[in-house]
Amino acid sequence: MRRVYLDHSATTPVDPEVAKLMMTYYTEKYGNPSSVHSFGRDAKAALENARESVAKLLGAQPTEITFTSGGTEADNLAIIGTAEAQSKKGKHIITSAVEHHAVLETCEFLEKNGYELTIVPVDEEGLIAVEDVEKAIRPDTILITIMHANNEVGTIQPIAEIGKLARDKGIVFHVDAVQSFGKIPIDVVAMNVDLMTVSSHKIYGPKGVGALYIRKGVRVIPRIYGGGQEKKRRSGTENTPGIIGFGKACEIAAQRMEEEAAREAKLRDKLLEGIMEKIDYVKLNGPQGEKRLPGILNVSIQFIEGEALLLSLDMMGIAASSGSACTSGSLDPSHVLLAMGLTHEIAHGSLRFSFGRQNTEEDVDYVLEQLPKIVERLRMMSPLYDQAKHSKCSQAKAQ
Amino acid sequence: MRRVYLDHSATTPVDPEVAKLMMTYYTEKYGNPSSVHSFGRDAKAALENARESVAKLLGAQPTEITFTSGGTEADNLAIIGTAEAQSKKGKHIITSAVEHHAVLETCEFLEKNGYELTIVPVDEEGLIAVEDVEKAIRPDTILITIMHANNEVGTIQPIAEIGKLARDKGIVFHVDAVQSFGKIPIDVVAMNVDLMTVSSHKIYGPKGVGALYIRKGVRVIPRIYGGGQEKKRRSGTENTPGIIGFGKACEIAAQRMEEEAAREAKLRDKLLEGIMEKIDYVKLNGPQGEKRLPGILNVSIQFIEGEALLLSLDMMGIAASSGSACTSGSLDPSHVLLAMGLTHEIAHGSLRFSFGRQNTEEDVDYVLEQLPKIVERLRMMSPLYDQAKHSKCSQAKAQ
Amino acid sequence: MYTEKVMDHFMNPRNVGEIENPDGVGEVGNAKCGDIMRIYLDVDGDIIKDVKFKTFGCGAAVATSSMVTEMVKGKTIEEALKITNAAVAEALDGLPPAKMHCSNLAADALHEAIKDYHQKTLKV
Ligand SMILES: Cc1ncc(COP(=O)(O)O)c(C=O)c1O
Ligand SMILES: Cc1ncc(COP(=O)(O)O)c(C=O)c1O
Ligand code: FES
Ligand code: FES
Repeated sequence: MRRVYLDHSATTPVDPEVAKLMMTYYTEKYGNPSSVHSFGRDAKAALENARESVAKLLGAQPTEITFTSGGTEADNLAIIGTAEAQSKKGKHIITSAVEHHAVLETCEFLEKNGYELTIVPVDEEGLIAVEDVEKAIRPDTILITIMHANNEVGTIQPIAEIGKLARDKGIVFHVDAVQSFGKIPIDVVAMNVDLMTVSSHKIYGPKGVGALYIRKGVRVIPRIYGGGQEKKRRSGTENTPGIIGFGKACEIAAQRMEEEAAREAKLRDKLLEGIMEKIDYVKLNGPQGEKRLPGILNVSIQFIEGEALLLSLDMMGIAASSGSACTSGSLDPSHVLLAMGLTHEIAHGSLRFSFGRQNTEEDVDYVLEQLPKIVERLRMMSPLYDQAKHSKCSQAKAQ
Repeated sequence: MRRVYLDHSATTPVDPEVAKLMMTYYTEKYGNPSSVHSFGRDAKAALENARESVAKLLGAQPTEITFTSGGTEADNLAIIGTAEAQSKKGKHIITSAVEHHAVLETCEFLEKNGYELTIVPVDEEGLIAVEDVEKAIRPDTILITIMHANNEVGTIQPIAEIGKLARDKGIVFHVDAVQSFGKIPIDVVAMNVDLMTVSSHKIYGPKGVGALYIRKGVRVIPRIYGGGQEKKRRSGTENTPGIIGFGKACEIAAQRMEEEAAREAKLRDKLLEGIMEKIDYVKLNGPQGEKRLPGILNVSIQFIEGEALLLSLDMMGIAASSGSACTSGSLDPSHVLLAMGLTHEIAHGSLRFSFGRQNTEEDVDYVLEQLPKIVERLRMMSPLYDQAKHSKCSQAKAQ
Repeated sequence: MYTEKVMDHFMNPRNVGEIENPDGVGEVGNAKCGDIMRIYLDVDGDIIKDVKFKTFGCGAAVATSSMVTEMVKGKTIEEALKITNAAVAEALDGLPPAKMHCSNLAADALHEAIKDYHQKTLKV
């Protein structure tokens, strides 16, 4: 059976070149970078080399990069670390309704511990209004944390404008750029960012590695204490092979970004057009065109439930994801789709296809061949579809 | 040139079988374990399989294992997580003078934040007296954190006895077992342990992976918030390839432990004997025999400084480590050696050789061939050695 | 995640559809995830002669619907009333812990349908 992986926003395969490089550091150059001997020095040099590659893709200086175990840890370090560093100044934090759980849950943890939270809304395309952020600012606001691009619908936020606002008011500005990093250009300086989270496994690097950009002069209280690695910002024996793999993945991403973005956008548009043509009662979630990531397509297929769709697609070898409550193990469907004003039912039937380097036109053709059949089968079972069809018929008759 | 790696307590190479398995999960079975589709399910199954392997080597249940990014993070989670969970009950913590920085610095962080610390001493072999722990217990003691085996000198602490004490008094007991795990038998139940830290890169697994054993019913406040992975104890996309590698490393360690311990102990003893025979003014640090890890040898070579020794050994292809202040970047030499009563000078000249699977008798012969020459050369430069020789001569004359 | 039996009932659900002029209809919505299930009964004497379902829900919801229809077909009303959520889950060789509430959906819809049948027959 054909296997089509369309879940690159969840995670990507490791690039073969990256994997090969990592192997060397697992089995041959395995020294601890803190060690004085040549094994240690080799590891240390490669580690610093990787730091440069990550910095370069952000427009940052290598000394401004702190490696972590992933995007989630970097988000926690940025948010709690800033809250603790600034708690004398104030305890008010601004974030948005469509952040990743790594940001939202962390903010809510702080809320339970005496901080105050303002969550700015989004419009029906998932977009934050700069004015809403401005209005939310108070004298005791110490942190604004807004994501660059959304992981479910791909909406790109007006980061530079929000950054300017924050900089003018002297408020620390953190950006979760896990989804945009390596996919679209980033320049932390032009974007007025103080802290930025990135993650390796979304850009064909290994899982379990991420980084936090900490602008020179910005203070963040560490979360992990020990041997004082990463300039005391994050202790623990460095995951050198992982970090080196991440660095390599950044180099490759830098080379391929422009071409790949165009290629994926074309595949995405082809898939969207095909779905719209072949299936009725479908809604595109998120904006069209420039304001979204090239590789993400999110649609709601009405009257059916996301997990049922995913399982059926999976039986045909197609891997996608959904914002349905039934897939998340939580009680509510995607908070992102709800924040965009979708009803529970429509949010339930959401499907996210996220493209990656190995995807081809044939993959899209295959999905367009399978998906309509699956939708038909599931709608046959759905009590909601009947109703809709009947009301449509009666509407038609009434005209 | 021959290369002899004798720094396995700092880190180990990844076992080739482990590395091979990881490759599969980097490049083929790369799904996110939270995903519904087959890529995700494959990853999830392998992840849970690894959890079983880790649990087995500890005598624990799989549900009691929480994966982290390493030993340091696990120590932080155990210590801060317990402190926060128990802060209503009390704020007193007991630890020892010879803990790893991941424990000591974390305890000191808590001390700065309103907790109180009692640091129990060790004897000249690095051993903690159970009575000292008992004496340190107060009504408001909420946590005892003591390492199983020391990373610098290899001393094994009386964990089961301390555990019994803690259990009787209802105090949470955390054990940093990073150095002993996979090297000597561990049974968390028999040892009365509530929390235990282990790390992958010390047992031929990958760096950047560790685990915390959390006994069923023991509450630990999480440190990283987000997607709710690891039963909400530790959020963040799981480092599946790393964790799977760790699991495999545990399986291999379980198979080889007994034989390998005996083999390394023999190599260690051969090296010690050779050094004692060929070099004067040498002191063994740590206990002899049963009360130490099989693979660690720590000696102080008087009148010379550790970093100079390490660099010279490195020139001859030999990788070791030292408790010298000059290697650590801090002002003081090893806190462990100082706690054992060594003077600054003697601690400075300490050398740790830590053995691993690839080491052979020939490696030991090679060190015994090179080390005396290096020591002689460095002592020629040392003003202290002259004095010692002279005083010895005059002593001899005086007799 | 799901057992083979769950996947079988999900991919090849038994008794999907509607019954015209049913003797009983039960509809439940799951407060937890907002899903909906409808069960139709055709009763002859005291025997459930035919049963059909329609479900808007996850794989487990579809599979439990399918399973419950299979379990009650040919049974008496009294026997059908004895079918519990746990029995449905068990018949599918178990459900993931997070999905146990989906089995409630199926048994509840059945019980609603029987209630509806009783009300209708009482009226006659
Ligand atoms: C927007 C966003 N932030 C944070 C994360 C968390 O990063 P990680 O998976 O490296 O923990 C993710 C991915 O899961 C994400 O998409
Ligand atoms: C005793 C001890 N505890 C904790 C650690 C820290 O573990 P990790 O290197 O996985 O962060 C180490 C090793 O560095 C250690 O030897
Ligand atoms: S119907 Fe939502 S979890 Fe089953
Ligand atoms: S003598 Fe140079 S650091 Fe110690």
